[in-house]
Amino acid sequence: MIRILYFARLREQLQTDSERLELPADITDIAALSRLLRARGGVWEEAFSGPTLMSAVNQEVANPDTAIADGDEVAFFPPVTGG
Amino acid sequence: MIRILYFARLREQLQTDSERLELPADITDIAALSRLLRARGGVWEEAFSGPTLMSAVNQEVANPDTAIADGDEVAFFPPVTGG
Amino acid sequence: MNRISVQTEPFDIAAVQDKLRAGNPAVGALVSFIGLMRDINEGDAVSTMTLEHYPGMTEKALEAIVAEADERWDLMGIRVIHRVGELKPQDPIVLVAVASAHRGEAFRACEFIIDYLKNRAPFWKKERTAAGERWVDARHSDKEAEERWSE
Amino acid sequence: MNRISVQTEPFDIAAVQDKLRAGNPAVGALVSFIGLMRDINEGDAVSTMTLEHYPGMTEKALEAIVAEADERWDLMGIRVIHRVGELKPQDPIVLVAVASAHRGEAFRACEFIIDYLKNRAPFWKKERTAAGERWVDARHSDKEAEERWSE
Repeated sequence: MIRILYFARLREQLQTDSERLELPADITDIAALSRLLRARGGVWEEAFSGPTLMSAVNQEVANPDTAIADGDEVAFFPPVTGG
Repeated sequence: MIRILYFARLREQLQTDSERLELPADITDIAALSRLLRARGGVWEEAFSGPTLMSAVNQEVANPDTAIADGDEVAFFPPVTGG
Repeated sequence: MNRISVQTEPFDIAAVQDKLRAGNPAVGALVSFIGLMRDINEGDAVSTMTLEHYPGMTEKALEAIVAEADERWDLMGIRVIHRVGELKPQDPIVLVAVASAHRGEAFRACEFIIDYLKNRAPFWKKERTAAGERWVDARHSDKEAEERWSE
Repeated sequence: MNRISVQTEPFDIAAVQDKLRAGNPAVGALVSFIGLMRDINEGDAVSTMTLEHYPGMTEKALEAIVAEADERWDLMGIRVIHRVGELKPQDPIVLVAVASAHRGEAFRACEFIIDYLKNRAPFWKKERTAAGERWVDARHSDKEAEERWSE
């Protein structure tokens, strides 16, 4: 089981701020998880097809190659705009 | 007649903060005035032989070529150390 | 003293600056950056702004940025405060203050921290205009500003 | 509002910063540099410092530096205050505060002003140590800092 968080514009687009997901055995990195979420179709396909989403694993900035494992906290969000 | 001001370490070295000087006809720039003052000998020769004095004419930073004329306010001082 | 804070309350700029130098006569330079909410963005009047963030990750990201600055330069104190929640034009959004013996290091570190914060700390701005609410887009210039530091 | 001041009295950093942004919601960035008296210089403990200047020229030099910064960058406010007379360790010596729409210009202008001030404004520091009084020598690094701006 992993926890996935969604923020800002993405949160509104998906109409959810978080979920728990049983991690399939073949999903071992951010790129694979993104493909899995995109395959849900509809707004998910839209949101995860763009090139600009950022991600984090256990609250550290991740990239498509970053590994994920059971128990992780994963987050997806648009480019940040603080400061 | 010009007015000459001396500041900081130079003022202490010369033991004067200012003087009025009838400008000789052949003294037309800072370099010539420096030579004239150096020629006084003693502490004047010491002070005006170093390469590091700065100067100003009418309160604007000058260089050896800067022209001087009757009525000007000329200043000599060590490199500045504010801020 | 905490070096980073994420808070809904306004912050006291003068108190932060005083604290960074108080009692340390080796501090010769204090550089501060204050980022303020503007009333115009992309040509439209903005009445209020809401700052969302990722609690937990935000603090980690700011700590990491501050730690990197502290490692790159010889500093005597760093303080970063970022507001979240609802803001109005003229409200300070972020304060980055850096103390050092000499000004060069304080300037470099202060600008490094705000450049990295803009690109790495999980904050998102949503602004309200006459036409409704909209999310602020990331600026390409911010990415370029960050990339200077790895040259 | 005066943009430059040379004064014996301490200055109110917070009041200056507030004034630079008050009533102008187009200001997005405020960068401040505060230079402070350190208690050690060239390895020796310094108990007090006296700042001499060239009245008249000092103000002209600061005005010229501020005018040049204002021309080079797109700014919304500049304030420079420099103390003269007797100072003690931890006393602020100089404040340079710059307001702008965006941070890059405020950072550049603030550092430009202090770099130029260090090399062009007629101030001289004399410090008192256990061994007596001595004039502070100009730093080669300050000259190099100024020269960066003409590249």
